[in-house]
Amino acid sequence: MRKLGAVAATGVVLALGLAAWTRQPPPPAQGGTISGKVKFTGAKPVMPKIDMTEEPKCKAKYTAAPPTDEAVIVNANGTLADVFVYVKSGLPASYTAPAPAGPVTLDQDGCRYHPHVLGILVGQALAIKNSDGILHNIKAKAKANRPFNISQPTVMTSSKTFDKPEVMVALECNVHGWMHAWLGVLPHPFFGVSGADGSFTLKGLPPGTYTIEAWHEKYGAQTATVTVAGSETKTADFNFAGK
Amino acid sequence: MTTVAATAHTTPAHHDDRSFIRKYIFSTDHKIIGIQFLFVSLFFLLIGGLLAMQMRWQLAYPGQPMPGGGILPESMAPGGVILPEYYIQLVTMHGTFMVFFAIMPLLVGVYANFLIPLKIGTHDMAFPRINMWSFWAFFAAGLVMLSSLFVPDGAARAGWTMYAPLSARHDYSGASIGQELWSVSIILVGLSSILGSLNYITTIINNRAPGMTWFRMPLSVWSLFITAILGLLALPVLSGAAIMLLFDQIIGTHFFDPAAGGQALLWQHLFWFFGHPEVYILILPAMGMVSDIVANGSRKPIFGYHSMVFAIIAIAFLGWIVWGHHMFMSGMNPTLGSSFMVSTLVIAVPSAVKVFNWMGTMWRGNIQFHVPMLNAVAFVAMFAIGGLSGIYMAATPVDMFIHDTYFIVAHLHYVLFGGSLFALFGAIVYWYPKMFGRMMSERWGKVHFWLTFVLYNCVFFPMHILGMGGMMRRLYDPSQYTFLQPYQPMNVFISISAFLLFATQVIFFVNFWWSLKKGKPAPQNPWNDNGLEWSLPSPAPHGNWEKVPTVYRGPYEFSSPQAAEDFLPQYTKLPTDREPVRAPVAGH
Amino acid sequence: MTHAAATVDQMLPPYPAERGLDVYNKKLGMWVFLASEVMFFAALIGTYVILRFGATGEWAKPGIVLNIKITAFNTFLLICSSVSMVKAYAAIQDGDPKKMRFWLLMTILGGAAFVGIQVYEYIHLVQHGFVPSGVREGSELAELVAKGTLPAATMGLYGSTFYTMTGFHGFHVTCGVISMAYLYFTKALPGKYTKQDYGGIETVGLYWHFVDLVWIILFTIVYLI
Amino acid sequence: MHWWLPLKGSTFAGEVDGLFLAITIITGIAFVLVEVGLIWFIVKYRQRPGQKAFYTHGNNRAEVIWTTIPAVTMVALGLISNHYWVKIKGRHSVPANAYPIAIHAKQFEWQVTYPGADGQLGTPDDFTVRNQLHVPVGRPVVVHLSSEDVIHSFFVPVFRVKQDAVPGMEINAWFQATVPGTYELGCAELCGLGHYRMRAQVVVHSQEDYDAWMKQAAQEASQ
Repeated sequence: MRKLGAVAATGVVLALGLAAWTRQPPPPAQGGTISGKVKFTGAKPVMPKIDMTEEPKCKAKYTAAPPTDEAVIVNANGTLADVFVYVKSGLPASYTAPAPAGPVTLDQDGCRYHPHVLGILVGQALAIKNSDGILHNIKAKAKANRPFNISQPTVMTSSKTFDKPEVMVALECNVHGWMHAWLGVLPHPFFGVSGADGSFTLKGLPPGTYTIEAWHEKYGAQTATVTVAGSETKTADFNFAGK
Repeated sequence: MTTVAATAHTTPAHHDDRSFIRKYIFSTDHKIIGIQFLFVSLFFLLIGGLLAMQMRWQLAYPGQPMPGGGILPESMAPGGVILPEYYIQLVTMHGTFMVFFAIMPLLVGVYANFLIPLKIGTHDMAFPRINMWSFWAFFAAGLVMLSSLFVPDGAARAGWTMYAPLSARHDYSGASIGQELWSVSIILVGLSSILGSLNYITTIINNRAPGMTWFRMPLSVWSLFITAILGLLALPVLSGAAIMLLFDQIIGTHFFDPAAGGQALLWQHLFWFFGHPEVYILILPAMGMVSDIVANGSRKPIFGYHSMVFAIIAIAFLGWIVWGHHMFMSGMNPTLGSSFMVSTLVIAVPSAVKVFNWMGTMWRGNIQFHVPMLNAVAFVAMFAIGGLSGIYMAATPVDMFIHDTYFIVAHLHYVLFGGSLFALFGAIVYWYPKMFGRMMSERWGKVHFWLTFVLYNCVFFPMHILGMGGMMRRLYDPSQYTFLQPYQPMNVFISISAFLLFATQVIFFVNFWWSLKKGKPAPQNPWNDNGLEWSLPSPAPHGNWEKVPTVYRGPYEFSSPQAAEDFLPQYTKLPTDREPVRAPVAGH
Repeated sequence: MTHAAATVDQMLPPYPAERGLDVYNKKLGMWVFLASEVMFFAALIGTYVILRFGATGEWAKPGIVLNIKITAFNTFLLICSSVSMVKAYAAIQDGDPKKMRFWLLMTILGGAAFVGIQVYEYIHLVQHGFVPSGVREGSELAELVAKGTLPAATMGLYGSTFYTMTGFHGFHVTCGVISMAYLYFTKALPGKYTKQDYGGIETVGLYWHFVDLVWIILFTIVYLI
Repeated sequence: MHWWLPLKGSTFAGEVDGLFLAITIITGIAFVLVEVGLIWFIVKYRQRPGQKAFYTHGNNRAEVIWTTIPAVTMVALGLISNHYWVKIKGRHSVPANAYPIAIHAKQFEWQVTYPGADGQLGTPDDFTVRNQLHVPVGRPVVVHLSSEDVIHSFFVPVFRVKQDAVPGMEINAWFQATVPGTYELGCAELCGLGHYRMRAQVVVHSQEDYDAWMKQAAQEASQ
């Protein structure tokens, strides 16, 4: 029985190897696309104001309106921003992600993280930038990855990478308790964050049936199943309800 | 170590055919072990000093690139600018290295090993092999601690007192392996000290030379004996606490984590139950050696020998019931605070007695200012300041203000640097001839002493003022507080003095190394002292005496009318002296 | 230890130094060492007492978590090994090395059995879900905690203190067994112990009785109350 | 920069400073005695050719004197200190009419919870402000200190008050501010890499100003 297993395993490895060897990697521009909108229904929650009196440098950056908490941002068109949408499962086992193009930047500006929600590839560099010139610390409360807690007392950039997929890694600054960011670490580039119009796009998907998940820091996660063939564009909308 | 090899036994008294490794590396000879401790702990003293210099740079010029800081990795000081997490590692490691790997081994590891058998008249320690293990456990501990600076996430960073739960949970401190290595290293230090202490105690109780009664022992031996008892009983508590801390860090126990039912103050109680006797471990041997040197320098018997002995014993006894004075502000029951305050104030009394007795010794003396004496007098003067400033924090209402401020930093450095380290500078010069057979340079010794004395006061005295201004300890950048900004010029002054003080120590180290090979060959008894060790050639040979000397009197018979010279060694038999009555040898 | 002392003796001529105590070095050294061991266990036991009586809420019930019967037998075994140690000591005092060897061997076996049973106990407890950090999720004990039979709040502390105290005691027993085995093979078997020279047996015996005493305290406070 | 202690900002600051001064006088006398004595002996009894030291092993009367004087002084100091200690930090020292404020320390911020209009904590009108401690002048304030994670220490130099905030414990510390103004509160116990930035503003208001501030802050917090 054990012998049979070993033979089978060898066979599978060989087959996979052969497949990988013969398969032409598809150019990323081709392939399917999933796009959609994240809608928001219900009462729009009021986010509390953040009092940045203790950091005059930061406070000075908000001349128009005082900064508010970023946990829920409902766009003018009734959509929800900062929702992390990604392919949770469904990619073929043979799929290999392209090498990351460059670092992903997380900027600390005005005592806030920009962006508030972001995604990154496994092994891709996260450039953590301090544009404020005052002390920030970045604590990554990772579980699958190695957690870290570093500080930036002045204008500077630090670099970190993540070895394992993890959705989501909570990032926070303990000097400014209101500063939170969320980082999704994935082994593939099929992720996006809903923007100011509440839309997202996942491009270049190989044909297949995918489970995609939309994650929001306050309203939790929702999933949808989408089948993509060729280079078609499919739509998947999500709907989060305010409480 | 090769230099030691070249000089330590230039004139072997009797044939010694052990191999190099047995002689100098895995040596069981108490003198070689003492010398091994000396070299290693002087190295760690240097490391501790280097760490302090980086801290002083940051405090004087916060956020500015440190000259030469560019060699430090990104995780410590990108572009030479010290990061807050590196700063608190510096704070932690400076304290740890200085307490556990510099002052404590210099006093106990070096001088208990070197002096006890020589001063009580025996061939070696009771358990030479255990003694060797004591050194190697210490050495391993030092390496582990040093390596922790270079592991991912850096070294331990919860202060040398390692207060839990900051130290117990990596998500609070941001450190990981470094924090665990600290615990491992401290467990090894504990093991080393326990092995050493049991050796010293057994040796002193059982292996004294004929005629060396308890009250003929030099005060250095008395203080080392009491220190060994403190070490024997205090270090296992630290080891136990460090083991629990390590378990909290690696196997998920919850001793010190209140989030899971543990108690944060438990660590402080365990740590300070060890920690306060430890404070006396760090000063008693210095007091003992200073007593020897002051009597020698004054050419006068020590004033009030018996009260000196009882003062040591009283300090050691009271040292066990004062640990709570580190915790007045910790939320401990205030009634306990009252009793700890009283015991703490009472412990000032034996310390005062000792200071007055040293002064009494100098009174109507014929004081010679050789380098050891200069350092010993500086010890008395500085220890007095350190002791007196301790009264402020013993008074609980005042402690409410100065606790965890630079006043404490000033106080502890007056005791540890002004006290222990000055005593050590004296002791190293004093017993150098008996270790290496050569004298250290007198002139450079004096230059080093005066520069150190002046600069040391420039560094640490202003810290009292900072503390009175309310400057907290372990601040990366005090200028973040508006009320501390006016004190910045003083921080700059302290830092510049500190850099000069550090540079001055180069003189000492060069003098030390240069004299190993080039120093004036030492006579048998260069200081005209009375101790048994001076009956041996310099350096003292392996096995010390062929036949141990007989002791006829106490160790401080200077200017005795019985002798023509101004000293009368313990081993000199005068016609009026009777042979000591020998008790039968015990047991097997 | 014995060996080290022997080195000294070869190196040094015997001399009639004035002795402080009528006890030879090795024995005095062991007493001194035991004083430090007392402090070590005092720290561990003191921690247990503080955590137990300072804990909010009910303390874990040893009767449910632990297998007391098997440990009671283990305790009996260790006490027996202390008795056999005394027998070995008495035998060599009487000048009967053969009898001494027998009883020393019995002591070693008793100690080894104690450690073996303790290892078995640990494996058993971990399988049940009792681990140093408290209760393992999804284990048998976790169900009891969920049912409220065992207090959730203090299980972590009980696991921490239980494994630390008994573990370090077990470590001490192991060290004792190793040193006795060493003495057995290097000294007892070659017949180096005589009526006049049995310091090694006496010294290791002191240690053994101490370890035994610590266990009786631990058994009482950790298992029984 | 002060060469002495900072502003006395609370009722017991004067007592603490007085004790500080008393200790300075006592230790000052001892300091002068020791250091001047040492210098005098160094100069007077320095080695001279042909001179021999006075051969003595000590003097019991001297020993008794310099054991007794420090002992009496220390015990007296202990009793005096204890008087103030019990008054300031004793278990029953918190005045009954003290105004309650809860401070929750967290890496690296002070979350100050005010009792709201009803003057009582634990009611729905409580509100929390970050890093700002506002207190009325001339009224005892009791701070209920707790900690989220590690040990922090609540330290307001002008009030001469310091108290560790220990996780798993709630500790009360009280003070009564006497001088209106703006001061600083700092963390005095190493609590991690942001320890040096764990500070807050302390504002001592007159009672009217305090009430006004409270009304406004409560309104802002409820938005």
